[in-house]
Amino acid sequence: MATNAKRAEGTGQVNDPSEAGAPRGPDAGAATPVLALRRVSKSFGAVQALREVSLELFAGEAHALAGENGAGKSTLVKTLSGVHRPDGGEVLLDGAPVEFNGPAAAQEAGVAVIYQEPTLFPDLSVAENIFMGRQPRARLGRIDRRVMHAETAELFKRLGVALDPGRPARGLSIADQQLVEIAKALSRQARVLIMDEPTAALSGNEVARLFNVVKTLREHGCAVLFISHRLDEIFELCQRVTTLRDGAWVASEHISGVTPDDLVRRMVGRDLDTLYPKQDTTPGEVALTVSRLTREGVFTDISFEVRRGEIVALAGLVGAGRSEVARAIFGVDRWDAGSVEVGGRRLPAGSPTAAMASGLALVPEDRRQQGLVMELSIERNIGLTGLKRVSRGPVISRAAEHDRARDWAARLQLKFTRLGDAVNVLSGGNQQKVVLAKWLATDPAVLIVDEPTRGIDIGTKAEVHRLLSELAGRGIAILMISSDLPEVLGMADRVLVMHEGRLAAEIPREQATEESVMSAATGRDPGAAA
Amino acid sequence: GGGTTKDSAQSSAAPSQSAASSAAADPNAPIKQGLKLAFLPKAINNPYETIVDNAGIEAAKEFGGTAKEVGPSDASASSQISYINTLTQQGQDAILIAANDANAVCGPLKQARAKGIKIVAYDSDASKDCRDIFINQASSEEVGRSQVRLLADMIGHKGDIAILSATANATNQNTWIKFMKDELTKPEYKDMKLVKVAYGDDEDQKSFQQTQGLLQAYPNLKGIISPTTVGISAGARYISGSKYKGKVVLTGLGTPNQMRQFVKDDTVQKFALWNPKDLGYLAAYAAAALSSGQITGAEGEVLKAGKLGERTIGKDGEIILGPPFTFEASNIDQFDF
Amino acid sequence: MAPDLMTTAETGKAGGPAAGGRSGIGRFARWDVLVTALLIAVFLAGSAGSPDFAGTGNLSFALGDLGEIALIALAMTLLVVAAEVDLSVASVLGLSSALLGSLWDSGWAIETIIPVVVVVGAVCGLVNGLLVTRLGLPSLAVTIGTLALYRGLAYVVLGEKAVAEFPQQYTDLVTGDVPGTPIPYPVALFILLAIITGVVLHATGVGRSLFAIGAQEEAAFFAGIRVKRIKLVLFVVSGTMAAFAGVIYTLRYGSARADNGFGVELAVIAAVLLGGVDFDGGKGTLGGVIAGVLLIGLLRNLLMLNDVATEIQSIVTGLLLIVSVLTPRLAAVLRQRRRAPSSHTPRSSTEERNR
Amino acid sequence: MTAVGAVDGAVAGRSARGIVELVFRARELSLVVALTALVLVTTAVNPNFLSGQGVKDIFLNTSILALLAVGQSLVVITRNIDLSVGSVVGLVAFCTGKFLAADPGGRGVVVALVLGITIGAVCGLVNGLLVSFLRVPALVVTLGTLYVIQGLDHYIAHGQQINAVNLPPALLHLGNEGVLGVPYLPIITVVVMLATGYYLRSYPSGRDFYAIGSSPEAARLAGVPVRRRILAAYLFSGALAGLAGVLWLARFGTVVADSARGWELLVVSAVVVGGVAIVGGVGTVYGAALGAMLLTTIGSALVVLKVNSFWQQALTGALLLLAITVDRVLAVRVTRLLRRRNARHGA
Ligand SMILES: Nc1ncnc2c1ncn2[C@@H]1O[C@H](COP(=O)(O)OP(=O)(O)OP(=O)(O)O)[C@@H](O)[C@H]1O
Ligand SMILES: Nc1ncnc2c1ncn2[C@@H]1O[C@H](COP(=O)(O)OP(=O)(O)OP(=O)(O)O)[C@@H](O)[C@H]1O
Ligand SMILES: [Mg+2]
Ligand SMILES: [Mg+2]
Repeated sequence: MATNAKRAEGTGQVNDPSEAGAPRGPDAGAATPVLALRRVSKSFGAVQALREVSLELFAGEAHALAGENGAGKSTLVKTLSGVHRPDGGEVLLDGAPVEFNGPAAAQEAGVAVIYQEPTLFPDLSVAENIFMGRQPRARLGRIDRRVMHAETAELFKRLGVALDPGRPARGLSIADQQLVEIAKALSRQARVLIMDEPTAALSGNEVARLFNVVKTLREHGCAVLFISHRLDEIFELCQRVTTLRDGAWVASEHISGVTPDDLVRRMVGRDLDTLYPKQDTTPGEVALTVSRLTREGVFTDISFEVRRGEIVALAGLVGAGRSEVARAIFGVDRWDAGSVEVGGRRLPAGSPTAAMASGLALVPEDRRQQGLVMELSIERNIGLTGLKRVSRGPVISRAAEHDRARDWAARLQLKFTRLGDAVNVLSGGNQQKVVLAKWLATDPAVLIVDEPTRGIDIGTKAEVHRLLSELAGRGIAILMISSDLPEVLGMADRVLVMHEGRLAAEIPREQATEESVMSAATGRDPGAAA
Repeated sequence: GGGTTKDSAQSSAAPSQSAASSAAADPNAPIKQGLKLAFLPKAINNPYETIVDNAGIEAAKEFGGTAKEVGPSDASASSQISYINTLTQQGQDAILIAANDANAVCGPLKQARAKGIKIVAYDSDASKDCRDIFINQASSEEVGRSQVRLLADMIGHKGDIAILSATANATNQNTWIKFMKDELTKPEYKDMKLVKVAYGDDEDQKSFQQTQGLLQAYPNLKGIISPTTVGISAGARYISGSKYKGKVVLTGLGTPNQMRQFVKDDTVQKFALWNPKDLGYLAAYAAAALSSGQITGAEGEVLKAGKLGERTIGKDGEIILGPPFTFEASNIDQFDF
Repeated sequence: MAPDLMTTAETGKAGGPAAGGRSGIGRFARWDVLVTALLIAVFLAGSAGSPDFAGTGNLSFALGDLGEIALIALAMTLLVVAAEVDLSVASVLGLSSALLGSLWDSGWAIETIIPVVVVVGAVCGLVNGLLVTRLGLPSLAVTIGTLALYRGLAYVVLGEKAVAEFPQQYTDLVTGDVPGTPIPYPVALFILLAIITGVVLHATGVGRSLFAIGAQEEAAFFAGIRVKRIKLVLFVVSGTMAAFAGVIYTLRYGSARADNGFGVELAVIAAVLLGGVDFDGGKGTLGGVIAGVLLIGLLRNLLMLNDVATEIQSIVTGLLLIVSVLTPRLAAVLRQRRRAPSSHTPRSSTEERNR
Repeated sequence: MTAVGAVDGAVAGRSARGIVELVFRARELSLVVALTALVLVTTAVNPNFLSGQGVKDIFLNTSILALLAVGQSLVVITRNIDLSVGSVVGLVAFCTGKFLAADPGGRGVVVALVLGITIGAVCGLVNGLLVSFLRVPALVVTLGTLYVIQGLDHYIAHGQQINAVNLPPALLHLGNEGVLGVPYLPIITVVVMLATGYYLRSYPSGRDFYAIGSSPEAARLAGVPVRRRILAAYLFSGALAGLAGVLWLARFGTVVADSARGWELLVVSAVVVGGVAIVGGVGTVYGAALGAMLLTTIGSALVVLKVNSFWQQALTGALLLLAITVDRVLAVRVTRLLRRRNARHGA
């Protein structure tokens, strides 16, 4: 601990790793980095996203990039991949300066990227998505579809994905989209693989498979840059870690030399509260009753209750149907059978407006499509769920709207320049906070949160957890869907586990362990069923 | 019940009196110099109208006035309105109009007349009470009846016939068609049957396809009358390239330049038209005479129209240019318009 | 009218992030402001160039001529902001005109006819709306279909006929001026409706919802906004407005015909786009649209007064449309050059979309 | 377990793909069925409809619209639109006609084609540059160029008319004759359509158009040369409009400035009926061409069926609505089927 602290001091003051003699890669000294950034700066208008950041990636290493939301990680990735051009500094490929004038140039040079937000072609088949721009050719330059599908199937097998290469990408869940992105990057057989939060939507199984594949790649000499807000993943996969804070380089070091606490301190600049501060509350009366809810082909016969002051977690593997249940309860999707009651009153099927009126709120999993209107400003997004509340008569009061946004931005420690800025300039995590603010501002009786901390940094995560716990303390009933098992175990009073569209188990807090939840989620142990 | 219906409105409306007839004509007044005339055709890209208007513009030079042609690019009723308004604002001496819709142009024309602007309708008439004179290219009755006669002679007074018109509400077309139908009731046409009136909207391609449709739908069709320049040339073109050539007789109103080729290749034997240049010429002189006070538009007055000689104003302020002229292989090469 | 216009433009901060900074250039580069400036320029140039132009007689004509386009443009603005479009408006206008003529001809009382016609327009809008919201069809495709359908029905109703001779007191109502002012009744009506539309769009929850729906429909739905119902209502409003415009049109020209208003839809769309409403939805101001309508109308009037040929007018209108979208684009590029001389930052995903 | 899951998934997946493929085919298939039904019914009423002349007429009438639809579908697939095609046809038909009429002996078909296609391509280039490089919205730009080109056309024509007598006979021959009784026009259209369709399906650069329309952002990240492809789409659409203009001249012989006026919406209708999604990314040129054929055939059939001509337009509109409605309902059905046979829950 003492040595770590010392190193943190040492590196924290010096801004240039080369001068500070930052630790090198596995074959330090002789080897030149495959890809490197030297004193790169990048700003968007008034926001300086990167300031003189340097980074070196060596063949055969997995290198983690850590930092809070908005620290500049994604911007760094996009600079490496030629999406952004740096304002200053340079990108080095095999030690020589290069200028990628677009993503295509970086791909040519052997850099494969998984971006933070999946970007698929919804109308094209999964296989075409993976091979767009470099399809296998037959005679006369024609596309060889057979080979393309075969190669896709092969990739999916390696990743353990059960997707049909010929199906269109439209309608894939976020997790499946992420998996297709991963397959796409792997298929490039690149020298450098950059992954911006590839695991944010994945659960343990998929993550494990991904890591296996990445390890194999690394052993074959591929350089990997890995971004995640889950520190355990960083420690499991990576050899070195570089930390950014507010767009500036803080440290680059061997993973063996740091503890998670050190890393958090480098990222946040201070020590953190405990992550899962769920206080015990005595559950009140039933707030949400779901009985025999069925949506054909998606989930079947789901029944449970959530009481006031209770946090109930809905766990399960990716694709188990948790999000679909949430969407149906909130009325975004219709259900085929069953009923939903809030505060004793039955909800009509398929009406979010009615659900909201009865005190339901849903923080959806896909913030870019469902959570936010990306082109609207922060304050308008927050105001959108309470247009009546900020209106006097039919006319909206700008002042009320502004105040509402300002209060919630402060409570959630939102990092922004102006409340009038569009949310699409915010970093991923800060966008998530806006979604939370938008729904918390409706003062709900029942709050459903779907992956509330997906892509949120560790500092904010603690803040969100504190907030959820406080809300529960105030008597709000919370249904939390999360693929983050520690989060589920730490926060939930009760854990419901879904498996293939059915409720497989209900586990009280005392009995909830990693093993019990996972075994129910994988359908191995139906003994614990409710 | 209560409310304003067509009948109640008509009974209460006083018959509007033409403002022009109040002043007296002075047949010997000189034509004023520097008169400003404006031709407002159905649409400026109609080649036929262009010939008419250019002749009118030439005529204006003859009597020391200036004339211009303005107009919309589509032959719709409303698009002429803004032009009438603008011409009124500009203070023209006379507006010469080929009305797309007899009634729609009426309000603005009345406002123009209130400002002392003379209105001459040509080619296609506006309502009687909102223009001073209508220059009719030929007596409508004569056009209608002669077309039927022409066709009947060529098909031996026997068989199914059809009409290919312009737009469904073109005033002149509908008047002609009315007289054609009337002519057909005579006993000598008892073996001829009008099976269809089709509308090609004065669009080349549409008229082309309408002809095609007619010939397919009515296999026994013997003859087609197309009393519009666009229609007859489109129809002739279809027939000349199809198996119907030589089997179906086409006639109507067309310009010699358009039809020359089809007369030469025997698709069409005869068709008729007046001289569009004379129409423009006469209209320009009528406008000048009105503006100079030589005539007022009352029945019986005499219009002195330069090289065309004199024309007497008929009923409802109509002046007739003359009988239509029939073109055929023997004479077509003498004309160039 | 001008001050009213400016405030509407001002309130429309919904112009969004792209409009961005409050700096001089940023402000100027906004479409609606630019169009308003152009409008003023045209007006000044017109008054200087020809004495007839600024006369009340001429302006009254010019405004009267714009009446129907302006009315339909109000409803169209709401639709386009919500990322939908109604191309069938001109056909609804024609259908309402034909129906009016046919019923009048068969002896109905005009007091009965007008409500009937307007209701038929609403039904036309409802059909559009149901097809779009219930079946989830793209409105561009649906309304191209109903464009043909409604125009066809207009011909079925009235055929080749043109019905005229409408009662004096009603034709006077649409051609006459509000007593004591040079403002024609339709223009007065338009001003009233424009104020209502402006308030709804820019100052109420419904307006906010429209922008949200236009920018990101799914997110708006997740926020509890009744997306389908709002869209349905918008289509009904659009149909109603078009039918009402049809009544005014018919009475003003004193002629009911099936082909009335042919092609007006493109003029309306042109005005709306010229006014800076993004066809992708989510962006635009009513002030800009009004300025766009006036600009097109006055410019045409000015060109006509100066005997500029129709074809040149058409070229000018086209160039105006192109320039109106090009200028802010170029201004933005210039601004970026100035700020960061070395970089050509690719724009964010939302700006990337081309339509 | 993984293996079992994967196998299950593959089995369920294959049938799912089968359905998806079927729907894509179904669009063209249903068009063919509709077309056949229409022709059969019409022929039953009036056998003349399917006579040699009748069939020839259908194909001749369709050719030009189908050619424009092929060009337009490429643009629409990239999530753009080209409203200026009608104006381009008018401009090209008139200008080429005027040029040829000036010296009918010396200037032949090849010169006409080169000139026409060049004018069209230049118009397409302007549209394409504005849309792709200056990134202004396609609808606004092409509405603008629609007006500009139309104005230019009218300015050049100014009430003149090109008459068939003044045109080289070889050109008129091209428009109205054929080889072995098959007219040249449909041959040209079919060749262009097949070549375009094959290219779009089987070549990587062809797939780029779909990628761009499906998600422009993803296309950029995948290294697709977005701007160049969009430019190419407009260039192609413009060039085909130019070709269509020359063919128009060849077929009709007599032209004024108004050729193909107002056709922009007709072309877009054909494309939409043909199953090209107006929001891009989906559709084939075969569908678009079939859509064009259906629309023209409806027009001809209604005349032959002696349907009151006033009903024609209304029916055309209703059929367009029917086409997109059926399409949509089918698509929804398939999505539901896919959901029920979800690979993960499969078996
Ligand atoms: N296109 C853009 N325009 C304007 N500002 C931007 C843009 N992209 C990023 N930013 C800003 O740059 C900063 C860094 O953002 P970046 O996305 O790199 O953060 P991050 O470290 O990836 O965060 P997260 O963990 O939340 O994904 C943020 O303040 C963000 O608001
Ligand atoms: N629109 C859709 N069309 C077809 N299938 C869908 C659609 N949305 C989701 N699915 C499928 O339904 C299943 C359940 O997805 P859901 O998103 O509810 O899972 P989840 O348990 O919330 O997991 P996660 O959110 O982590 O992906 C998945 O297999 C997914 O692929
Ligand atoms: Mg990020
Ligand atoms: Mg989920």
